[in-house]
Amino acid sequence: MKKVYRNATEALDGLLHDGMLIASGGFGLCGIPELLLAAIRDAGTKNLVFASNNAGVDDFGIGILLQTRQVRKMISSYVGENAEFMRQYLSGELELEFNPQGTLAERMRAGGAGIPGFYTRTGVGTIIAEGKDHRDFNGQTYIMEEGIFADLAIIKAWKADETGNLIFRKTARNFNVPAGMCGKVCVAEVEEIVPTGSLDPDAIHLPGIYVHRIIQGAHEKRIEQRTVRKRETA
Amino acid sequence: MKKVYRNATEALDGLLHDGMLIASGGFGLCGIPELLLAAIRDAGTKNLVFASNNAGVDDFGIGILLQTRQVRKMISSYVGENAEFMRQYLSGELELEFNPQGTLAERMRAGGAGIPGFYTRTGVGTIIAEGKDHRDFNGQTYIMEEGIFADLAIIKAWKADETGNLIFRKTARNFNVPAGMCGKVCVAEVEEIVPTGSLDPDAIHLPGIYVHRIIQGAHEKRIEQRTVRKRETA
Amino acid sequence: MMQTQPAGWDRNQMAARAAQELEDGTYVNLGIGIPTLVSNYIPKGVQVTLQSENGMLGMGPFPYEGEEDADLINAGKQTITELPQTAYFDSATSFAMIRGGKIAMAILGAMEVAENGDLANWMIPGKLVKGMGGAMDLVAGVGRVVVVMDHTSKHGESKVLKACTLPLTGKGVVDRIITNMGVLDVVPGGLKIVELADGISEAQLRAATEATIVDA
Amino acid sequence: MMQTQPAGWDRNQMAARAAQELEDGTYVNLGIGIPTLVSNYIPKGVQVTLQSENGMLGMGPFPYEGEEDADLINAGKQTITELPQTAYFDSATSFAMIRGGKIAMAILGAMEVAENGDLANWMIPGKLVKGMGGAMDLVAGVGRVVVVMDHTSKHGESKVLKACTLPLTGKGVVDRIITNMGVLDVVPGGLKIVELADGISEAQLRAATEATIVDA
Repeated sequence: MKKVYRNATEALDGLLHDGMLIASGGFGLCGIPELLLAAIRDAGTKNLVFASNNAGVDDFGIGILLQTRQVRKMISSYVGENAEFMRQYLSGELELEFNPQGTLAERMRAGGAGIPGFYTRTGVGTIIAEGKDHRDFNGQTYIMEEGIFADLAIIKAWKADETGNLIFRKTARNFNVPAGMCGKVCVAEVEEIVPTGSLDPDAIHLPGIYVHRIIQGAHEKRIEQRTVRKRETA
Repeated sequence: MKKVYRNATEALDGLLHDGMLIASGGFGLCGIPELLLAAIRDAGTKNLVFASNNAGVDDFGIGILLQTRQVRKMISSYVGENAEFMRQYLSGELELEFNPQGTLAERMRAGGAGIPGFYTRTGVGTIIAEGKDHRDFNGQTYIMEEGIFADLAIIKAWKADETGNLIFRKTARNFNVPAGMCGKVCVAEVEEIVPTGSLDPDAIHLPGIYVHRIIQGAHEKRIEQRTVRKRETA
Repeated sequence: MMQTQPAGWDRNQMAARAAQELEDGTYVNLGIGIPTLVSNYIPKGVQVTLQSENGMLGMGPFPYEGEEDADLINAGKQTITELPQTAYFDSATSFAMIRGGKIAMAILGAMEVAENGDLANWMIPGKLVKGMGGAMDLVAGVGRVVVVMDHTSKHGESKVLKACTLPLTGKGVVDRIITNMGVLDVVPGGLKIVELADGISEAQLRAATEATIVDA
Repeated sequence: MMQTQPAGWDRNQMAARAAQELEDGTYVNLGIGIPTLVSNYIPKGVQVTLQSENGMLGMGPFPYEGEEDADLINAGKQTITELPQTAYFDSATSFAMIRGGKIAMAILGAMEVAENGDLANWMIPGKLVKGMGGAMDLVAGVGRVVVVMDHTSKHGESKVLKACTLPLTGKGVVDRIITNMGVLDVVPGGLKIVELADGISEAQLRAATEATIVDA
């Protein structure tokens, strides 16, 4: 079974359908599957539900799918960087389900781990807890959150081997691991595909069993907040 | 705060008390915290409850604490290698709580992740499910399992830096990560303590935040089943 | 009930038959005993990746003498080797992929199997109890469960039953049963004969089977 | 209610005061805004490791110009650097350590805080809603929550209240409040004054505080 595809469009062939739930990796614009998102825009798939920590910015990341009105609903923890998102949300064109960031990450991991529900203290006593099951453990109240089982996961890694073993770089790992775990099918875009055997087997971040299709591509890797300090002169 | 201690006895100083719950890493005799177990034997702490996948063999691993009658109860998935265990269990001297292996691993991770309960399909319809909460998700029945919150975690790693970042080697990683996560305090024994900055920050298996004390020592690393193949002669 | 025990397939033939179940490009978990032998019979052109639930994908063969590594064992605690595609992970991650349905198939041994797919393979009450290890997680989580077992006990009693008598490992979890006498599938209403072992007649298999056999 | 607004501490002085809360050898999470400034005032001899909830322990300062790395950002999406003790991990692992109580303290901003420790810092109904990010997990999971905020709104209304009016981030989660006017602790029955900011009298602080102030 060959996992390596030539480009994002071919890697998504047969996997897209209207109304599907897609889990996406990335935090802000860091480590987002930018090539796969562009291919989904080109495919024109509609009424998508995205589980993704953020919604990109107006012209990058999931933002490009908001411009084309392909997204019906977002499951996110923070969408503050996207003006178009706000416009569509406030006008009622877009549904939004806020999840605390850790709850969202754990819901994805849980889905990938065959766990349909788990208890957390996060959100107890807030609007997040409304309508959710409450239960006490050792005198503390917790709420139940459900695993996310996505139709498709799209993620971005640094390197892959040909069997789909992935490694990520620095904070670009973020949601890519839990998102990758929770998809029925997972497609990964990477900066470099290396021969099988060249990655350290002790240092694989997401084993190939989770990764069904891979593409190598050139990434823009846009920086959202460029903060620097001045070099002191000696 | 210095995390590096001179030996296992010093690293456990002030942490042991009768009747405590200890989570231990290791699978069979692979990756077990052999030096810390020996130090617990020497300390003579009694009525211990161990969450550990296995119970060692008669004269190695947790087995040495069975010989000295320091263990009141085991929470394990498989104890078939230990004859003394069987003797004490069948004579009623020792309590045993069987957990499916994946349930045990997830209970440890859950404890470390602040999750007091989660649902799993594992064990539904078996004696493992008796007395446990059942709940249906999407027409499937699941049971609730509880997180393990241990008083102490003892684990064995390959290398540590001075801040407690750990890396493991091959299949010796096993339960050491989830066990290390679920302890109020975690003590790690390693084969080598390396200077901070010499481990790849992208390849840390258990970040130092989980690891409170570290010792370096010489490990026997006993092999339980030596299986080999003959080298074909050319 | 006295009867001549029909032999049919031996252990290696059962393993070879089980190996026919393997699908190219999948991830598979092999239990201890006969299932371990399956790796010797993987058909040409079929690439499977073996998972070892103690924390490894891409399990290789036993090491050459003198190359054993205490840090590299399988779930049966045997020394093994790694392959180019090997990835290691911790036990929580290992069972996350098992419970999460990422393993296409498990091939496991059994003490008893029932016509409704119930499996008992971990405990005989009153005898020494060793534990279920990862078996309960595997049968609950993997896509397809194939059982490889002797059709009858040493005393000639059927181990393919209407209902299990031993404590269960999983309820309704078995998809296919491969015994020394043949291959049976769990289908609505009972078991369906898929194949007879060499030298075994359908009458012999039916006589040795307590479970309901339904016609296809 | 018209009154002269007493100034007290400025942003940097508040950050410096908050830095006094840091304990040697602990792991700490700093929120966006004034809390980020706290890292500039870590007392000598105190070693803390900063967690960034997007997947990093051991957060370093901003990079030198030209050394920005798109793969290395903090939870505020700002480019940062790593340190010798840095470890990276995924978001599920990051919040496992937060929810699991491994982070000793979080220093966070607030819109409102109440005398029972309730915190509101993520949402103003009817206005633009950006989301709670990781704040709800942090206040539910970390050992100690210190809030750094202005004592009053631009209109002079107290933000230290008997009860929050905005949707909560967490219930009964705040341990200590550091404002431009001083330091208050959440204790049974209300808030206790721990310290007054430079130039602030107890009477001024009491006048600017809606919450019940209890005597020590």
